[in-house]
Amino acid sequence: MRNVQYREALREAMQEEMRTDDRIFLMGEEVAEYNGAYKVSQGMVEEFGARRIIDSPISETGFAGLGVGAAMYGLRPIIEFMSWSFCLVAADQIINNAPKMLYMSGGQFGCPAVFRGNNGAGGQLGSTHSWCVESMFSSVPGLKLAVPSTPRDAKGMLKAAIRDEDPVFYLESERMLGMGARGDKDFSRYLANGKWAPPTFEEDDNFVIDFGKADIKKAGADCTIVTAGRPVHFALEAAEQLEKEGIDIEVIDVRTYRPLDIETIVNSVRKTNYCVVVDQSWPFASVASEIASQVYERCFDDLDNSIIRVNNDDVPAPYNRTMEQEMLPNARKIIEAVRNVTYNA
Amino acid sequence: MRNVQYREALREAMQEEMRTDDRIFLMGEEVAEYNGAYKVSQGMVEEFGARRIIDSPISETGFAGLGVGAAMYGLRPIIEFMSWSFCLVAADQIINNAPKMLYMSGGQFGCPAVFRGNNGAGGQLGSTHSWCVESMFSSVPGLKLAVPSTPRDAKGMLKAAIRDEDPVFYLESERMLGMGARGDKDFSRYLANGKWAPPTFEEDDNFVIDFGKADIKKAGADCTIVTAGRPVHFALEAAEQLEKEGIDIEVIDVRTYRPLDIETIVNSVRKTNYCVVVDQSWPFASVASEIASQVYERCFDDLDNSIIRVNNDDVPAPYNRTMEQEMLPNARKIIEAVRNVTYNA
Amino acid sequence: MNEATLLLSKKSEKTFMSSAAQDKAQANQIAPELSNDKLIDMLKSMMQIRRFEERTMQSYMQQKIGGFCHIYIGQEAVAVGSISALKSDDPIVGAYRDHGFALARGMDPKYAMAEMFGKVTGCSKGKGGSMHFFDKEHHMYGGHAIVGGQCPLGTGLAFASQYEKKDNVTLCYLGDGAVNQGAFHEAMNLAAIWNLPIIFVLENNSYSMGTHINRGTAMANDLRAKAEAYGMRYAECDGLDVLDVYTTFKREVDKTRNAKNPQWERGMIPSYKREGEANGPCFMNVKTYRYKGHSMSDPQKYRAKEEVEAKQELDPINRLVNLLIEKNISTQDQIDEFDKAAKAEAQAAVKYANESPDMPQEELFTDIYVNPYGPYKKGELPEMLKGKDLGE
Amino acid sequence: MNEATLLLSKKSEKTFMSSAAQDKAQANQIAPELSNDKLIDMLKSMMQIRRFEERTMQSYMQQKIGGFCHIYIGQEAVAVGSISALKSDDPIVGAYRDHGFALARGMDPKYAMAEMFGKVTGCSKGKGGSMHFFDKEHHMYGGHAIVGGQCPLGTGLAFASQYEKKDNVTLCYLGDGAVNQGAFHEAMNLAAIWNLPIIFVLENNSYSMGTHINRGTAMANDLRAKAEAYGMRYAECDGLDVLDVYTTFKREVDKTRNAKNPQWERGMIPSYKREGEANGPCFMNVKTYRYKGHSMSDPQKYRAKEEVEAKQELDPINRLVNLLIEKNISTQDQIDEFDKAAKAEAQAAVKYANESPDMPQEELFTDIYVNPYGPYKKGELPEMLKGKDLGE
Ligand SMILES: Cc1ncc(C[n+]2csc(CCOP(=O)(O)OP(=O)(O)O)c2C)c(N)n1
Ligand SMILES: Cc1ncc(C[n+]2csc(CCOP(=O)(O)OP(=O)(O)O)c2C)c(N)n1
Ligand SMILES: [Mg+2]
Ligand SMILES: [Mg+2]
Repeated sequence: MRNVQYREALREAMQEEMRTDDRIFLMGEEVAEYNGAYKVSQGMVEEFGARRIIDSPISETGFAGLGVGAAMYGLRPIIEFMSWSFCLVAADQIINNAPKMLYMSGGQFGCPAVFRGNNGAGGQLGSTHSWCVESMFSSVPGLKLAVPSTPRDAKGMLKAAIRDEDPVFYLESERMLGMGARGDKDFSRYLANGKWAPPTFEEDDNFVIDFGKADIKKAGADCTIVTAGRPVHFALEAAEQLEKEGIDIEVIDVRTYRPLDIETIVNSVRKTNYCVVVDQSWPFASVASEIASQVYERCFDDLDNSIIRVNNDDVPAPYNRTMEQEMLPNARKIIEAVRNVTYNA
Repeated sequence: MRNVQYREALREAMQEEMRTDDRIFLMGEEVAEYNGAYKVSQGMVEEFGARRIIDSPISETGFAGLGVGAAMYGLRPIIEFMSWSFCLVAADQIINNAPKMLYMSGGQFGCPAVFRGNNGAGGQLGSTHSWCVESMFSSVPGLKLAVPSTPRDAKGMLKAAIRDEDPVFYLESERMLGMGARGDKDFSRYLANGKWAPPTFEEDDNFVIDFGKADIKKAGADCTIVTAGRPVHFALEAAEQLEKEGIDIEVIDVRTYRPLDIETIVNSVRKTNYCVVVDQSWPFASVASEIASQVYERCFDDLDNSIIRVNNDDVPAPYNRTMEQEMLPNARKIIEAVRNVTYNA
Repeated sequence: MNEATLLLSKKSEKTFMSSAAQDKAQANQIAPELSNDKLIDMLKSMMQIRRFEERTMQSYMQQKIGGFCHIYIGQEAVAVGSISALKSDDPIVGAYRDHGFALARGMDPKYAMAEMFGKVTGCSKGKGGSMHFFDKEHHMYGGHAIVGGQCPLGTGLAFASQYEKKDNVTLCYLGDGAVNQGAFHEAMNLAAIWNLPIIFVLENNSYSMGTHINRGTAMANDLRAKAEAYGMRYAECDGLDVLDVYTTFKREVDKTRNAKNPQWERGMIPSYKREGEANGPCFMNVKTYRYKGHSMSDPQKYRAKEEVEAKQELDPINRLVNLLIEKNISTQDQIDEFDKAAKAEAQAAVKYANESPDMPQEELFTDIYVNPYGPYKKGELPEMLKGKDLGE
Repeated sequence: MNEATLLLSKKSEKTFMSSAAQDKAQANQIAPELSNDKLIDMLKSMMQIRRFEERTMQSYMQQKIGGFCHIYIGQEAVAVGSISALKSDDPIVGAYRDHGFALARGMDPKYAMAEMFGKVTGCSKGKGGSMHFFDKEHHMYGGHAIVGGQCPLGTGLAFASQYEKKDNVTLCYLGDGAVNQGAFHEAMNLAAIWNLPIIFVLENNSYSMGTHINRGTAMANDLRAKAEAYGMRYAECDGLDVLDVYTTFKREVDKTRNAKNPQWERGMIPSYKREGEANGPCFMNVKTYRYKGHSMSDPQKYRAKEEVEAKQELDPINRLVNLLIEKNISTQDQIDEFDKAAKAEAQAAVKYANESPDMPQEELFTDIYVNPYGPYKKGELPEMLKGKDLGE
């Protein structure tokens, strides 16, 4: 196991795939000469040249649509959005074109492109820059949507995304890019067995994590927490504290909302009989609503209490530091939710 | 009660409001000289002139954003999208700007604009043109979202929308525009008491239907169907048939997803103990998921069975006529759902 | 069915060209690269489209076809002239008014008609409809229904062939209404800064639905300025004259074909000039006209009958017919034969479409993912492509 | 804090202008409309911004300020010169690099600083931050963080004042990176076809983050072509020379002020000319430079230190200082006083911000709806606007 930052894991995934497949290119704002606004693509233009690592102007509709067209032609574009919060200017290309092309063409032209970038609040960036796209976009058939939570997942799933023949929305997080190196709390205690960091190069350079497989980040008997992305860490933090209260949490990282591995979730809830769903987007018509609905449908007789959803507050993101933190899902809210849901246990 | 088409009801609402408030203007593609692509604004440029009824080029980002700016200034724009399916090219303006402006400006600049147009499948228009926006957009705090189902609601709620100081997404339906005149089945039997058509001019020209009030389109004791917009009619059709089987349906038209009148829904479910949610958008992370989740949360002990959601199939819209019908929610699917949900009654 | 717009011997007195048009036609030097066979192919191709579209209208009236249906009649010379100037593997992509360029590119009309009938034998298996014809064999990357949305796709195709170091040119068709969409401008700029091998083909029929171009588009009377804004080559041609279209495209396609991206060299800071690059992208303003309404449901109150009639006097098919007869390249009898064949083919397409099986229920869940999961299934290739070499 | 870029008597030997710059400054005719008082006001306003921004940087380093923070140093003449040419109720709107035009428009620095400190006393109550300054009293319709997104808003403001038959002119500021966004082009076209009273002010500092304008924008070396594409008046000025900015804006604002919409007359089919309309919208290319990084976190590897230094030689504040002294409009002593005042004001702003109460928890749910429901509450006006006449 290596000590690899989340951002490095993303970079390694792209590099390794690009070395073996010339059809892959990376395009986005500042990805080449600037080495990436968040240094994800650092050094890549040196290795692959300006033909394959391409600085684009601030024209998301243009270059996201270019990615769709290039993918139809047979290339394997990786399109970086500096932030998913900016992707609305390209919404028509990524929502109306990418996921529907295969269908509308009767199976002739697919869209094997990866759209990736930071999702959710960065840090005090204000309302337009700090929201999450998973709830809006995972509702669209034809695309796949992944929200990796650890350096290991970030690498293995991005490799899967690049190899996938379908359009993949890959949601990273500015707040996690430095994880694995910056001295952030890492949950290796829970994440044993290679759940945190990628294996060493020698071990297996080509490990790929398939889409549609939820990962039990921590096994537990008393209550299931279902989540993905950054909140996985809040859930683990909550689990750590709740352990002290004698509540043994199972943390399920769904990893991909589309496909959603509902079986793993349902099996867990059938075991624990309690469920909390944590999702970093706005609550209304969210991925949390979806998971809750599906769990109710499948586990109606297994649930010993109703499910509690922990979401971003139903407000635009404020700039103020404290209030931004207040608005986001966090360990405190999760702990409260678990206590409330299991009070009758 | 007058025999008024849904499209005429929309037009009357705009005309009446425009006559008393010069700040209101209507802008969109073909709204003036062409009399509206769907004749909603027929004759309006004659009455109000080219200053207030404005044909715009095919620049949704441009004119939707213009609407936001004009609203900040103090006007009351009505922005027509020929179809909500096209609005993605303007997504940034309507999702990142309109609903967040008041917040980001600390309460200084609101956005009293109405964005309106056809929502959902028209008739064989293919995948990019035939989807519903309610699930994606009602997730965003700062906007209000209405889906009127009858000529009466179309008129009274549009007047409310125009008067509202907040941005309103107003979702009409190409398939309902002719309702009330075209010999479509009307459900006046259920919709007595002025629930179908607007009152006569003499009676009350200025009736307004407030947002956030669900309407019990048909009262019933055995099972609650929660829905809005065009599927209200499918639900009523289903109710009519189920009556023959002795199942007495309560049809709740939520009318606005944001604000959502969950109380009326919850009260109904507490009475019937069964619930089916019908929504014309894709199932995943949909308004149906939201309503189901909220009902479970509030009525966990009242429900005698889990909820069934009836949605659009989880596929892009096909062109083929039969398959398009097959994909949409319809009376048959609702009847099945009700039978399945109440089988243990 | 109104067939009066096409020159046939039986109606020859009615369809003789106006003398102004005749002058123009005579002024045409038949391009040296154009063999007589190719001229006749172009005529046949235009006739094929015209007769096909007449059947489309008829079938629409009979409610065999649904949805929005945009008829190409009047614009035939644009698709035929431009595509005749391409290599067979040059990609094309365009808007929803796509019947013309699909047929001109070589799609068998029966698959086109079957598509509109919603049949599984259609080019897009009945899933796309009139606005979404696709044909992988013929490098036809689709009709696209969101105005302007095809422009970034076009740059993607051009980008890809340049990336692969192939010498293809992409044609990206768009209507005059699309010029007001941001997507068009972003695509133009990307094409310019990376010097992509693409021609943006403006099918300028003066109207977007009921809106005259001057009402919605600044500088509609001088569209060269739009190309200059991107330092892109500009050209224009008479879209009612297939020879003018062909020769203009031939010239510009050849220039565009060698477009190289200067920014492949790191650190390169490009400069630009108004007239664009000889070996770079191009914005082509093709002045054309649609005889029919915007779509099948358009009452056309925004233009005078006389305006339409005046344009019909310049009918592109009639003009080519006259020229071919005049230059003794063909005879009226021969032309009547071609027309009979075109009509027969259109009729056969309807028959094929009628007799084809409907889209089966299972197809609702196929072709959504290439690597499917859960409820989704992998789809079969459309009938049209079975056994075809798709170069994969 | 690097203060070397501002001319002060103690450092006068270091900050004397290069002779090239001096020539240019002397070439300036001081505009006749410009009273000495107004000149001095412009100087003070630029100094206010410079000193404010120095404190902003300092406070950012001290982590009092978070998020993205874009410093206006170097560009002061743009905001000050342009806004000095406006009537007090002319609307302005711009991008996230908004400190300069907020202050130039009259916002009290203490509310600006408090905003960045996330305090409830901030101009946007701590909800907007550095990128989202708003000031209703001063007709400042916000800084906006989505590149290009403010352009349609600008047309909306111009549309609205025209609709209301007022004679206002809207200034819509944008960075050179925004020129590649579709929103900009759609806004330009709408402004042109409806002849809206708006000036699109390109704050052309040659870089969008690390990308040189020529790499991302076709025709960057001849931006007049972008205006011509919309038949819009074009003008340019030296954004490092506040007098050139002022006089150019004065001229163009006056022309723009009378813009009438020809399409208010039904059936009117407009025509266009490349140079635009004397009484219509304008695209203004202001050549400026930012001394600091794109935002506080930019390592600036994309440009040479010498490039920055060369521009600093042309410092807009220094140039005005020299001119005022030379023309005996002011003295070095006076100028030092102004500077002292500017510094004191900036410091006071920090103090105010520091001492202000944090944004309280309840504010999370206010200002989301004007007509609130459920969990939402109506908000109070910001401190800044209390007791102000907002013309409502
Ligand atoms: C973004 C978007 N807005 C609106 C529409 C509706 N619409 C379809 S075609 C059309 C007119 C387009 O005119 P033009 O581009 O000139 O093409 P033509 O029909 O003349 O071929 C409009 C407004 C759409 N499809 N997409
Ligand atoms: C649509 C969008 N894409 C990307 C960004 C990220 N971003 C913020 S500022 C910026 C550079 C803008 O440069 P320019 O317009 O020249 O303005 P300047 O910073 O020079 O004032 C970028 C890429 C954004 N905010 N919005
Ligand atoms: Mg047109
Ligand atoms: Mg810049």
